[in-house]
Formats: sequence, structure tokens, C-alpha cells
Amino acid sequence: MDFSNFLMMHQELGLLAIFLILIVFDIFAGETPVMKWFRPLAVFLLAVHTVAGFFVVEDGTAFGGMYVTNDLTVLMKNILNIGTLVVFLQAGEWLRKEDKGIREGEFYVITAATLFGMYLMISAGNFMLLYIGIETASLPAACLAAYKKHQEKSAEAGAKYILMTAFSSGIMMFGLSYLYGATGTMYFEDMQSLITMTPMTVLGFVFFFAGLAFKISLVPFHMWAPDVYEGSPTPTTAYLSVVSKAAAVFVLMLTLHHVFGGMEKVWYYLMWVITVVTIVVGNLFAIRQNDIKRFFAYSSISQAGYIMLGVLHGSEMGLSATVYFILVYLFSNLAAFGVITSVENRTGRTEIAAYNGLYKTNPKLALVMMLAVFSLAGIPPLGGFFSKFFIFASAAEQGDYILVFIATVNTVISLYYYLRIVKAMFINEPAADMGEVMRTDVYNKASLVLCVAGMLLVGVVSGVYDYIDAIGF
Amino acid sequence: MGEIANMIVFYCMAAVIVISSILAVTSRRMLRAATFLLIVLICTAGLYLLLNYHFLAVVQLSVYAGGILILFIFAILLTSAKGDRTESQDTKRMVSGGLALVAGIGITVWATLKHKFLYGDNLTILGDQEINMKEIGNAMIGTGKYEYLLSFEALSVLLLTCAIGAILIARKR
Amino acid sequence: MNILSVLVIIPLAMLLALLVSRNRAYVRTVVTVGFGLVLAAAVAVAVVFLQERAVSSEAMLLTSSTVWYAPLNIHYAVGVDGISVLMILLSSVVAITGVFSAWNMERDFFVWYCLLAIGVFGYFISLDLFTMFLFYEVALIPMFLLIGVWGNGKKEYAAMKLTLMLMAGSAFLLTGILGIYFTAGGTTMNIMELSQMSIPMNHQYWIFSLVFIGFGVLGALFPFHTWSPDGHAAAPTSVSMLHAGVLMKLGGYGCFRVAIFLMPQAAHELSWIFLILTGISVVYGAYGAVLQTDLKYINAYSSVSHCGLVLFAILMLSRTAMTGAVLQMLSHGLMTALFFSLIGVIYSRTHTRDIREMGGLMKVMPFASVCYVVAGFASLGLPGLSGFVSEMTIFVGSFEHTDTFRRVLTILATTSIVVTAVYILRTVGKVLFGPVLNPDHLKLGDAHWYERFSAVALILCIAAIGIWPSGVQHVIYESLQPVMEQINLF
Amino acid sequence: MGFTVYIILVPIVMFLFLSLGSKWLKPRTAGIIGTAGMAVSTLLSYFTAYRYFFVEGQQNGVYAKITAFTAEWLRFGDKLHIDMGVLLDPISVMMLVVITTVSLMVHLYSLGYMKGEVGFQRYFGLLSLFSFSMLGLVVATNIFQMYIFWELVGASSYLLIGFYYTKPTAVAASKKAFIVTRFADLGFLIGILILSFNTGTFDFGLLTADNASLAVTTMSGGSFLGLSAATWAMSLLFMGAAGKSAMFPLHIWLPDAMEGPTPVSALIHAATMVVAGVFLVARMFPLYVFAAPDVLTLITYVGAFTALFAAVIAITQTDIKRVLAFSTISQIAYMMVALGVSGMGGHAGEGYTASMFHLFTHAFFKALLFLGAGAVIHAVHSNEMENMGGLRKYMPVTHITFLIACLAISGIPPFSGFFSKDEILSAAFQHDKFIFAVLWVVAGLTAFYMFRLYYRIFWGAERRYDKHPHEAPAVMYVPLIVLAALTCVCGMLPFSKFVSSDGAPFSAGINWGIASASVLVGIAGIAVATWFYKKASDRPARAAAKWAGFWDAASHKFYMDEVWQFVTKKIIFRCVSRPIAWFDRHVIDGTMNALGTMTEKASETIEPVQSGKVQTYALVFVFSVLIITVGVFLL
Amino acid sequence: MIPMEHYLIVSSIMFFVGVYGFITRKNLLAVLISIELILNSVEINFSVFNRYLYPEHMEGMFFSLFGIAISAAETAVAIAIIINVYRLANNIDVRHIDKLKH
Repeated sequence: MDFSNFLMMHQELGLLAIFLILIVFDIFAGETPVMKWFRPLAVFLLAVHTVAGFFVVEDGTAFGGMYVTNDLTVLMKNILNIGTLVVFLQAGEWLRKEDKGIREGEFYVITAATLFGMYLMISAGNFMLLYIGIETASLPAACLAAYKKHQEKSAEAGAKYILMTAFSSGIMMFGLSYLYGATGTMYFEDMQSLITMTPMTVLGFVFFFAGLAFKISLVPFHMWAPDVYEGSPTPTTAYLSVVSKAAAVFVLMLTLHHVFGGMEKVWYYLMWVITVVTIVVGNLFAIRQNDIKRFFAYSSISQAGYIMLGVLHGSEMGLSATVYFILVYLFSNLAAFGVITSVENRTGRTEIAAYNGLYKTNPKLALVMMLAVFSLAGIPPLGGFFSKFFIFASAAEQGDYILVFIATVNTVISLYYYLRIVKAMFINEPAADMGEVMRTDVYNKASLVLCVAGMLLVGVVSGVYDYIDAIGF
Repeated sequence: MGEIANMIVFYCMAAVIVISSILAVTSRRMLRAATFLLIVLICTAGLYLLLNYHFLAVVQLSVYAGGILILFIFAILLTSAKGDRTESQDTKRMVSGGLALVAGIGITVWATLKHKFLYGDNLTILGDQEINMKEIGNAMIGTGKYEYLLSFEALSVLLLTCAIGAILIARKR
Repeated sequence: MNILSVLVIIPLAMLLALLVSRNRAYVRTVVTVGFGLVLAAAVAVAVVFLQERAVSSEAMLLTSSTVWYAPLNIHYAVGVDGISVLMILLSSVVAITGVFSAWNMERDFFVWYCLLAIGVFGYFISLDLFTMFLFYEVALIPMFLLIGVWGNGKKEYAAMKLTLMLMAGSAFLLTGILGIYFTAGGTTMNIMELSQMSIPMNHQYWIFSLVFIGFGVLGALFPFHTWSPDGHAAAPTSVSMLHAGVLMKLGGYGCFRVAIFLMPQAAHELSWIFLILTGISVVYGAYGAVLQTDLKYINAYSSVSHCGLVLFAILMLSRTAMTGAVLQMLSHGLMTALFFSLIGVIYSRTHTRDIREMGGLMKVMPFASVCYVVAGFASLGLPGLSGFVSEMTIFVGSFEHTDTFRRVLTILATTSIVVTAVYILRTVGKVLFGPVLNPDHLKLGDAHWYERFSAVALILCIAAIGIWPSGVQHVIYESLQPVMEQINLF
Repeated sequence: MGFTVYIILVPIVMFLFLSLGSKWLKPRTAGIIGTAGMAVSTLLSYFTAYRYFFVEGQQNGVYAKITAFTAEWLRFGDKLHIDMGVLLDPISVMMLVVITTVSLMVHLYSLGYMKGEVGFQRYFGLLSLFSFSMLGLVVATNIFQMYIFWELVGASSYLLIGFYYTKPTAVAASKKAFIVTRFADLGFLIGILILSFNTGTFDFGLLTADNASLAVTTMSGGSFLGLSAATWAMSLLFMGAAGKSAMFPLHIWLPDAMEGPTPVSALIHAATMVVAGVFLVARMFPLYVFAAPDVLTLITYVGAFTALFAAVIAITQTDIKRVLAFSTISQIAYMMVALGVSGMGGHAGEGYTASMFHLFTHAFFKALLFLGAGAVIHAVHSNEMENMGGLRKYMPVTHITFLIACLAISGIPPFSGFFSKDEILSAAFQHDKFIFAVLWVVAGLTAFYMFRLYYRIFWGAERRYDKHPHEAPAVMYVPLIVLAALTCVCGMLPFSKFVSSDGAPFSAGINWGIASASVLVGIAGIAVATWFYKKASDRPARAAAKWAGFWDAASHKFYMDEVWQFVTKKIIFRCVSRPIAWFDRHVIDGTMNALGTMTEKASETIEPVQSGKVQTYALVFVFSVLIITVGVFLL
Repeated sequence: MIPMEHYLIVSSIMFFVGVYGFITRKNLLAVLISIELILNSVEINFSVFNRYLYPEHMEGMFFSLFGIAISAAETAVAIAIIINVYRLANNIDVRHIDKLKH
């Protein structure tokens, strides 16, 4: 037993500590008034954890190669931390006001646990750990989806999520078993050198990829996403659509590079088609949505397609562009969900029609929402413009101009539906009952400020991209 | 002789597994389906035994047959007050499901048969050896390569969280 | 700090100042002073540029470059040549007249307006493909809200259509820009440096087409012009002014600065396709305008025709024709701004833009009407006004080619001036002359002082170019030297 | 002779002053200022004429082209540039005199005629603008300057014709005039482009020097559709000329243009603008003769036909201004024919001299006729002949001056028309007997319709006038008298001493044989007119009934308006514009919208896939995985 | 000696029968049972590969082991959610959980 191995895992340990502190606090605080400190505590701990994540960076592997940490994984975890922090900030208000059946503490606890799972996914050097990480990240997330347990929609979302995630994990595991059968190892390093193109490895890879694609919600493995996003509580949706997706993308990127590098011929074409289909289908569905959460689900599907643009060449530039894209996407999407949460908390509505004339009643929220959708659409000077540019550049660098062209043309369609939101907020007249000015609690405000600052600064301040770019695989 | 006995046992169990699993997914009565699942699981444990994975077989029996299946049966009893009959099946879906079934089996079997496995020697050497429990224990809490302390711990977090989550969702309040 | 950046910073400062204001008087002060400063800065740039040019033979002057995104060699690189200086002047003039035409608008309107201005000025001073593209998009997106919120008629449809079509153009453009960057070696985004690199010919074909179409959409290239009629018709006055007057020039400028300059060989070989398209634009726009009954539609089609002429001339790849193209951009920018501001004056009083419902406005609002006639004359190319100069330069330049194809096209393009006369005179005859059709119109007043200001300022500019074109022409002609060197390589 | 530039600058300054200051100026002041400005120009022109013809112009016995002033205005490239300048040569100086004189007369006359009109200041401003443009046109040093002023002339005439802007017919007429001439100018422009591209210059001096050798060498080749570049260029230039000078079939705008104030008609449609085409051909004459002689033949035939055609129509018109308009067309066609039949140099170039001479004389007597008609209209407030008759008693001065003008145009000696017409006829006779015959017939017709006009206004049955018609005020009849005097004397000028095709003076005698023939036919025309119209009778009606079909056609101007109407309305509007507008809205825009609709449709089509059934999702999932696997295998 | 492929064929059949069940069953619990089949078949795969091909280490076996644990956890969560669905909708028919669509 060599416990020094654990020292490398300070991020995981830190998170685990938070996880445990929260459990203990939750158990002992119970229903006492001390519980009101739960949320500040959770936010504070995670914030400290997030900030600390930027300072301690150590390269190395532990547990005989099962655990890997380096600049890149730390960066990825930091990004996930930021996203989770924002979700924590946004979730509180909803958790407080929701009916009695909802316990506040568990949300944070479970979220922290899923985040822990994502850490493992990212740091995994072995498919077993990767698989456990994925399951840790997704099985409890089903509980988050079904969190509003007195609401049928939420229950349905939870059921769909757990069934589909189990199904996909079965498929993925099947793929892994074939990969294992063909190579005789589960370690990334070993498998990379042993893997060859045979029907079995190809089958294994495709099945494994399908499992990850499910998490990223790439078409045609995306179909759970809209339903679950719509039915889940809004903070869960935000979490699933941003953090969970980001983690899966990171893993896909890492495994493609570290394990399946030799099979580029297979995955390039496979993902090329999937990327195009994802972007197109996501866009087509998004056009007709009337529920804003469902709408953002489809929008995030098509965004996932854009993300794949950086992944599918497996280049260094693609890596930086993807990470950067995800960072910007995180800020933009979470900003949007922050607004959605606020509106939902006040009006209980999530249709796009509820946003009619929002600019007249709540100019600041409308402005944030506009910035968010513009950032998602890739309008300068917001971060989305830069991230789209870089991700297209990374594809163009490899000479894949046709894909870039298809993707850019699709941005026009996406612009159409994003503008629908803007139109609803700025042009349409507010409904009579929307007159009241909404007040958002300070946490949510902080999250919105954070997101807006992120959207504005991450693009214009080039340091962020330079920092990411300096980190290779 | 052991060879042949093994083969007979295997093919019998294989047949049982196939038939039971088919029945498990087609039986109209939920309890029957659960029972067929049980049979499948037990036969799987038998396969593990054939493979000399005794520990695995025990775990299979205790966790699956002992734990999960009980859970299933409780759930079935809990949710089917009106009787456990499910309604008739959707033919269209059955056809497409069957298509997936056939195509899937075809593709996977083709892929496996096509693959040149490098086996032969290993089997005879390790053929009948049972794996030492101590070895398993060491591997489970070791930190080196081919040792799984980290996975084990991670799994514990998973199980804990799932427990919290399941309780959260399932409890009445 | 580089003086050019001032042009971007002032609108930015205005934008911020507007965000904290609620009072209309305050808003007006901010925008008039701000755009006045922009105009002053533009003039200062022009003066400094002329001084520099006297002592320097560099293609771009007042340059400065700061690294922005090192991994992709993206710089904030600015610099101007004579053409950009003229474009900047044009933009600042149109922008301030636009402010006066939008005198009664609220704060939010000007917020977007300032954003538009940031985009426009940033675009014209950029030397870096990335920043150029960035500013290009910055300039496009405020149109959605400007039209969607403050427009009239089918404003939502029009705003959506305009934004989407222009953004589709910019999607083409983005692919093209990436193509340029990577096929030229991926070492620089600076246009001047890129011009020294060679893009492989097989890539030039598609990149040129993409970039040209991308910019062409904004330049109202047939068949991608249909945003123009709807968009202009729905837009509020000053937005139409700025859009037709300045924004459409972004297209022509981009075609010239990026497509032709960086890919001269492809330009040579592909120009015939686009010449046909632009030739169609020219004639088609003119004929399209003949039957329209909405004043703004007439002008929008006329813009299609005139802007088509810009692209047409650029594609002729002759120095004179390109000079004409730039002159035409200036001229069209000014006169179309004038047109739209006057249409705004008329519309704000009569509440109709249907020429069948108006008549004899000369009697009712003589000032606006006379200005309209002047604008009309400028549009149909009356000597002494800017339109004549630019059109003649284009025709003479285009005719320099010896091949029959280009000559026949030129001749076809010249026919547009007759058709232009037809629809301009038809409009003038119906709206301004004749008896007053609607007795209610007799009570209407003439233009207010702020409207007069913008009209007079624009007319002065139009006449200045028309009467003394050689100064402007000289600046443009000289600035074309680098482009011609590129083109003459082949 | 740098001062000549002021001849042009004074009117434009007047224009700016009057139009910008119209609010603050009293109408009368404005009129007087405008007239004074014109007077300055006129004096300067006379002085120029004196200096040119008698002091400086002649070099080695030839009247040279003197560039009195020039400045580069716009440079197109290394070679081509537009200059603005003043070119003095016999014809431009002659034109200066004619234009300023007539313009001054018109200014004066307008002071009376336009009194009390709304927009009096504007009117004078526009007159100044027109004068400026016309003067700039004739002194142009290069063809592009000419084109520039050519366009300005068009625009200012548009404004003048449409002066009564509340009158729909005036608006329509002004529009028509502008568009028809604009269409012709298109030819002019393309001609310039071809010409300048081949020769590399716009400059008249270079173009016409050495018998147009530059054009001959550079443009004889390069055939397009079987014609040489020169032929193309010169025909297109002639197209421009034909537009301004109202040659068939581009003449249709001129009769309608009579909707403008009558003094304007006198200025624009008699004396100055309409002869710009003739002037252009004369200006480019060496090129026509040496580089494109075929075009000259074309000019001859077009001119001859137009002369006859217009004369026939003139016989049938009842609006007095329209009669004059058709007579103008006919007379200008005469000038064109004269140019067409002319050669270069000495007596061969007699046609050229004759043409210019006729232009000169015609300017005065036609202006006189218009102004006289204006006085009549002023008196009876109508343009129609039916509302006139017997006015000789009420308006003696007008009557006499009108008669003088009629005699002049009919070619009766010793009035000026006789001399110039005779010269044209003799030039035509030498060149082509058939053309001569046509012109001879036209001369007779001219005399007939002019006297028809004369008789029906001043003789015939006296109408019952609502208001007693009275002689025009002095400010109106003084110009009449001045012009009448000029009409009487200017024919005696030894014109060929001053104006000739190559600048070298020669003496052209009167060919008495032809002269007598023309006088005879003129007198015959007058006699017939007298028989028909001196007294009110039913003779005209009977004659008309006898030739009913022809008469109808002629009185409808041979349906040329309808033909044009058909071409523009039916073909351009219906067959080009409307389809384009439709195409744009439905096909192009439809395509764009269809892209949107298709996207929506596609979205709608795939929507059911997202059925909400988790098993469907799984099915899709499995099939996708399997298909992808197979796909990758097959790859 | 039993050929390894025969094991694999059995597990393949079990796997796709599970898939079939997932697609066709109406009862949520039956669907869950199908998932169990799927997971179980994968675990067989791992063990077989380990035993036949790479008996030096116990990777496959451990994967099976952990897989069993994970499937237990998953079943727990799934059943909790299904019970919750049942509580809200009073039945656990898959066809009834299709409120969220399009």
C-alpha cells in the first residue's frame, strides 16, 4: 500500500472533503435553523476549492497508471468547478422556495458527488476507473433530474434519464469488453500500443463512443436530452447541459488522443458525419420549440456539434479550441439558465412566450439573456464569437473546409432561433400579467455577473486562450 | 472426462440462459419475468464457476440473486396492485426490436469470429486453477498496476451517493 | 495611442455614457457631441493621412499593430490608405446626419446605433482579417434590434431576414477567411502581409468565391439582395441611412480589400461569373425599381443597382474602374442617406410611403422636395453631383478592357442610367409634382431644423464631390497602387 | 481671351444666387438681376466674337481653335482626363452670340410674360442655369465636357419644361423629354467610350486635327457586327445628337415639351438646346467625313426624312406651339441634312457652312415666332387655333414681327431664312438630287404651314374674345422687334467668310437657279395657304376630308407617340419591369424565403421522431450504433 | 474444451435479447430487467476474455465485479425513481411516460 499515491489527488480529495462535510452538516443540521448556513457553506467551500484548483498543479500518474493528472486535467476540472459553482449559486433560490418535499442539502451533496465522478472520468488512465467515473457522474444525476418528486414531469425526466443512461452504459460496457478482449488491457497506455484495426476493436470503439456520445448528446444518441432537460429542475438542466456534457467531451477528447490515436481513420469519418448531423438536427429541432428549456436542450445539442469540430481532428489546436469553447459555452449557457431560473421562480413558466417583453419589465435580465444567446450564436464581441472562430480555425487548420462551411452555414439557422428569443424579449409586447419587476436573489445575481463577465472577458482578454493554448495533451 | 462434462454443463446452461432471457423479456407476467431473470443470473453464476471464477460467482449470486432480484420483486409487488400482467405488445416495435436483435447478434458474432484471438497456451496452463482469494483481496486494495484500490474507493462514493439519491427519491416525504 | 483607435473608442465611450442616462436631453447631447467628435476625428485622420502621405510611400499609413491572440497570429492591426480614409469620412458624415434624422429617438436606439458605429469604424481601420471580421459582425447585429424594435411595417420579418441573410454572408466569409489564413501558410492575419504570400490556386478558386459572395451579400449582389428592399423598407430613417449609406459599403470595401487584393489570380479567372451577376444586379435593380410604389422600395432597388455597379467596377480589375467603384461607394453612400433622410421627413408627416397616395408635395414641403429632387438628380447621374463622376469613371474604366464580353457588359450596365432616370423621374413626378392629391397633406409642415441640417450637409458633400472630384479621385487612384501591383502580377 | 470663362460663370453665379436667395428676393428684383447677368454675358459674347473674328482668331488665314481656358477636372487614368475649358472657334463663338442673344431676349420677354407667376425667382434661376449649361456645352474643349453640359442642359430643360409642376401634363412632358433625351444620351455616352478608348483622348483639338487622322488610324479596324469602331462610335454619337435635336424617331419629346412656359420654348426648343445635336455633328464633322462617311449618309437620310415627316405633321396641328415645334424639327432636320451632304474644306464644305448659317438664322426667327406665339397666347389665354383669328388688329407689333419671321422661314428674300436655306438647297443639289427634291418639297410645305398658322392667328374669322386682346407690354414686344430686326439683317452676313468646315474663309455665292426654285415653291406654299386660310371657309375641311386617312394619321403625328407608348409601357414596363419585379418577389425572394420554409418544414418532418417514448430512443440508439458499426466496417 | 466464442455467442444473445426487451417491454420494471440482462451479458464477456485470453491479471474479473456493484446501484436508483413515477402516475407503463416530447 502506497498512500503517497493519494497525495497527487488533492483536487479529488478536496472535493471529497466537501462532499463529506456537506453530508455530515446535512445530517446533523437536519431541520434546525442552522440549515440556513448550508448554502453559504456549500458555495463558499466550492468557491475556495475552485480557486485553489488554479494554484496547485502537479504532473504525474498514480495507482499504476490508473490515475493521471497534469495541467490539462487540472484545467478541465477547474472549468467544471466553475460551472458547478455557478449551478450552486443558481440552485439555492429554487431549492428554498420549492415545496416541502424537497430537501435542500441533498442537491449539493449529490451534485458534488457527480462532480467527483467527472474528476475521475477526466483523470482516468484506465477504462475501469473511467467507467466508474461515468457511472458516478450519471446515476446520481438521475436523482437530480427527478428531484422535484411531486412533479410528474420531473419524475418522467428522471425515469427517462436513468433508463437511457443505464442502457447506454450497457452498450458502452459491451464495447469496453470487446476492446478488452481484443487487447487484453484496460490501461490507456497499454491499449494505445496494442490496439489495431480489427472488426472487434472497431465494434468495441463504436459501442464505447456511443456511450460517450450519449453523454455529450450527439445525434443520434441525443434523444433523451430534450425530454430530460425539459422535465428536470432548471439547475439540474443547467448542470446536465453544461458540466456533465463538458466532462464527457473532455473524456472523449482524452481517450481519442490517448487510446484511439491509431484508429483515427475510423473515428474521423464517423465523427465527421455525426458532427454534421448533430449540428443540423439540433438546429432543426430548436427552431420549433416553445419551451425555453427544451429549446436550450436542442441548442446545446447543436453546440455539442460545434464542439466536435475541435475534437474530431484530435489536433493540439483542436484541443485548445475545444476547451476554450467549452469555457465560453459554460458561461453563456449558464447565464441563460440563470435567467430562466429567475423567471421560472417568479412566474413558474418556462415557455418562450413568458419572455415576451422581458426587456420592458426586467431590462437587466433581458440584457443578460440577450448576451447569452448572442454569445451562443457567436456574435462579437462576446466570447462565443471567439470560441466559434477558434474552433472553426482548428478544423480549417486540418484542411476540413467543407465541415467548416457546413458548420458556419448552420450558425445562421442557429442565429434564427436565438434571435427568436431576443425578439420575444425586445420586440414583443409583454403580456398583461408580466408587469411586475422581478427580484433575483443575491446568489443568482452573483452567478449572472460572473457569467456575463466571463462572456465578455474571456473573448476580449486574450490571456485566457493563451493560457489554454500553452497546455497540450 | 471433465472436459466433456464441462461442455455438457456449459451447453445446457447456455440453452437455459438463452431461453430464460428470451422468456424474461417476453413473459407477460412480471413475476415470471423476474423469475426467468433469476434463472439467467444463476446460470451466469454457473458460467463463472465453469470459468473458475468462484468469487465472482458468489458475488453474482449474492448481489444479483440475493439483492437486486429481491428489490425487483418488492418493486413488482409494490407497483402492480391490479395484477402483474402487462398489456399486449406493440407488434411494430417487436418487429423492429427483433430486427435489432438479429442484426446485433449477427454483427457482434461476426466481429468476434473474425477476430484472431491469441489463446491456446494460457488456457491449458491456467485451466483449472482457482484464483486465490488472497490474491483477489490484495488486488482489490493495492495501489499498483492491476490493483484496484482507487476503483474500489470510487465505487464506494458511487454507492453512497446512489443510496442517498435513492432514499431521497423513494421516501415518501 | 494610435489616432485611428479613437474612431472606435469614441463610440464606445458614447455607448457607455448612454447606458447610464435616462434623460432625453442628455442622450441628445451625448450623441451629437459624440458623433461630432467622431467627425472631427475623421477629419483629423484625413488631415494627418494627407500629411503622412506626402512623405511616405507605404501602402498603409498610421499603422500600428498589437498582438492579440498570438497562437493564431491575430493582431489588433490598424492602418489606413486613401480609400479607408474616405470611407471613414463618409461614415462619420452619414453617422452624424443620421443622428439628426433620428432626433426624437430614445436612448436604447442610440445604444445600438453606437454599437453599429463601432463596427463600421473598426471595420474600416482594420488591417487584420480577424478584427475586420469581428467588426463586420459587430456592425451587422445591431440591425436586428434597430429594425425590429424601432422599424415599421413588416419589421420583424424584415429584421430577421436581413440579419439572417447578412449573417449567412458572414458565414461564407468566415470560411473564406480561415481558408485564406491557412492556405497562405497560417503565419499571419495581416492583410498587407498576406498579400505578399501566395495562396495556392486550387484554393483561391473557392476562397475567392466564398469571400466575394460573403461580402457581396452585404453589397446587394444578385441574387442575394432581397434583404435590401424589405430591410430598408422596415427600418427607421436613420438606420436606413446608415445601412444603405455605410453598411452596404462594407461589402464593396471588403470585396476589394480582401477578395481582390489577396486573391488577384482567382479574381482574374473568376471575375466573369461575378461580372455577370453584378451586371444583372445593376440592370435588374434599376428595372426592379421602376414599378415599385413604396418610396423606400424604390430606393432599395436603386441601391441594389448602384451597389451592383460598385462590385461590377471592382471586378473589372482596372484601376480607373476601381477608382470609380470607390467614388460610387462615396456617392451612393451620401445620396442614399440623403434619400432616406428625406423619405423619413416625408413619411413622418404623411404617414405613408406609397407614391400613389401622395402628390404635389413640392407645394407643401418645398425644402424637402427640392432636396429630394437634388438627390434624384444625383442618383440619375447629373453632372455636378457625385453620381455622375463615379458612374462615368466606372464606365470609362470598364471600357478599357478590349474583350467583347466586358465591353458588352459595360454597355448593358450603362443602360441602367436611363432606367434610373425613369424611376427617379416617375417618383419625383408622382410625389413632388402634380396637384396635391390628399387635401390633408396641405396642412403638413416642412422639414425641421435638424432634418434640414442632415439634408444640407449631405447635399454639400454630394455637390463637393460632383464639382471638384479630382481631389478625391487622386487620393483613391494613388491608393490603388498596391492592388494594381497585385493584379498586374498576372 | 481668358475672360470668356466669365460668359459661362456669370449665369451659374446668377443661378446659385437666385435659387438660394429666392426666399429673400422680390420677384421683380430677381428677374432684373437675372436679366442683368445675362446681359453681361451677352456683352462679353459680342466682345468675344469681335476679338475672335476680327483680331485674334485668324492664323495663317484660317480660323484656329483657340483654347481660351482649360483646367483638368477629373483624371480617369494615365491617358484619359476630363478638362473643363473654353474652346473658341468659329462655330462656338457663333453659338455664344446666338445663345446669349436669344437668352437675353427671352429673359427680357419673360419679365413681362411670367409676371405674377408663382416661382418667378425660381424661373429666372433656372433660365440662368440653362444658359450656363448651354454656353458650357458650346465652348467645350473636349467631348466629355460637352457630354457633361449636355446632361446639364437636359436637366435644366427638364426643370423648365416642368416649371408648372402642379400641371400633370407639364410634369409628364418634362419627364418624357428628359427620358427620351437620356436614352439618346446613352448612345452618346457609349459613343464617347468607344471613341475615347480607341483614340485615347477626349480632346476636340486632337480628335479633329489633321482631318481626324487620329481616329482614322485607330478606329478603322476593330469591327464589331461588321462595322468598324469608327462607324459605331460616330453612329452612337449621332444617336445622342438625334435625341437632343429631335430627329426621327427620337423627336417625340419635343412637341410635348411645349407644355413649358412659352419663352422657355423659344429659348430651348427653338434657338439653343435643340440645335445642340447639329452642333455636336458639326463639332465632330472631320471625324464623320474621314472616319465614318457612311454615318454621314445616314444622317442625310434621317434628316431628310425627318424634315418631310415633321413638315407634314405640322400642317395638321392646331395647337400653335405644336406647329412651331414640328416646324422646328423640320428645320433642324434641314441643318442635319446640310451637314450630311457636306464635304470637307472649301466649297465642298458648303453644306457645313450652310448648316451653321441656317442654325444661326433659324435661331432668331424661330425664337421670334415662339415669342410672338407667346404674346398671342398671353393675349388669348389659349394655344388652340380655334380660339384665335383676326388678331392683327389688336396686336400690330406682334403681327408684323410674326409675319417677318414667317417670311423668313419660308425662304422669301431678303429675309435671313432665304439665304441660309438657299445655301442648304444648293449644297444638297450638288450632293444628291433626290435629297434636294425632298428638301425642296419641304420648303414648300414649310411656307404653307407657316402661313396657315399666320392666317389662322391673325386673319380669318374673328372670334368672340372674353377679354379684349391687347398688345403685349413693351418689355415683351421690344424683344420681338429686336429679333425681327435681326431676322431681317442677319441673312446678309457673309457667313462663309467666318464659318467653314476647315476654318478657311471662302465666299459662297447665291445659286440663283436653285434660289429661284426655292423662292417659287415658297411663294406657292404661301399662295395655297392664303387660298385656304386667309378667309374663314370650309376649304380646309374639305381638303382634309378628301385625304381623311392621311390627315388623321398626320394629325396624330403618325402615331409615333403611341408606338413609343407601346415600347415603353408595354415592353419596358409590362414585359421587363413587371416580370422582374415579380421574379424578384417570387423567385429570388421566394427562394430565400423557401430556404427558411424548407428548414421549418424539415424541422416539422423530423419532429415525430422525438416521440417522447424512451423505447424509441433506445431503438434509434441501437440502430445507429449498428449502422455506424457496419458503416465503419465497410469503410 | 469449450470454445471461447460459444461463451461470447451466449453473451451476445443475452445482450441483444436485453436490448430487445428494453425496446419492447411495456412495464418500466420489465425494462429494468432487460437492462440487467444487458449488464449481465457484458460481465460474462469480461470474465470470459479474462479467463481465456489474459489470465495473467484479473482485470476482466474485477470489471465484472465492479460491474455487478454498479448495476446494483443503478437498479436501486432506477427502482426508486420508478416507484416515484408509480406514486405520481399510479402506473409504471412506459407508454405513459411520454409527456415530454417534440
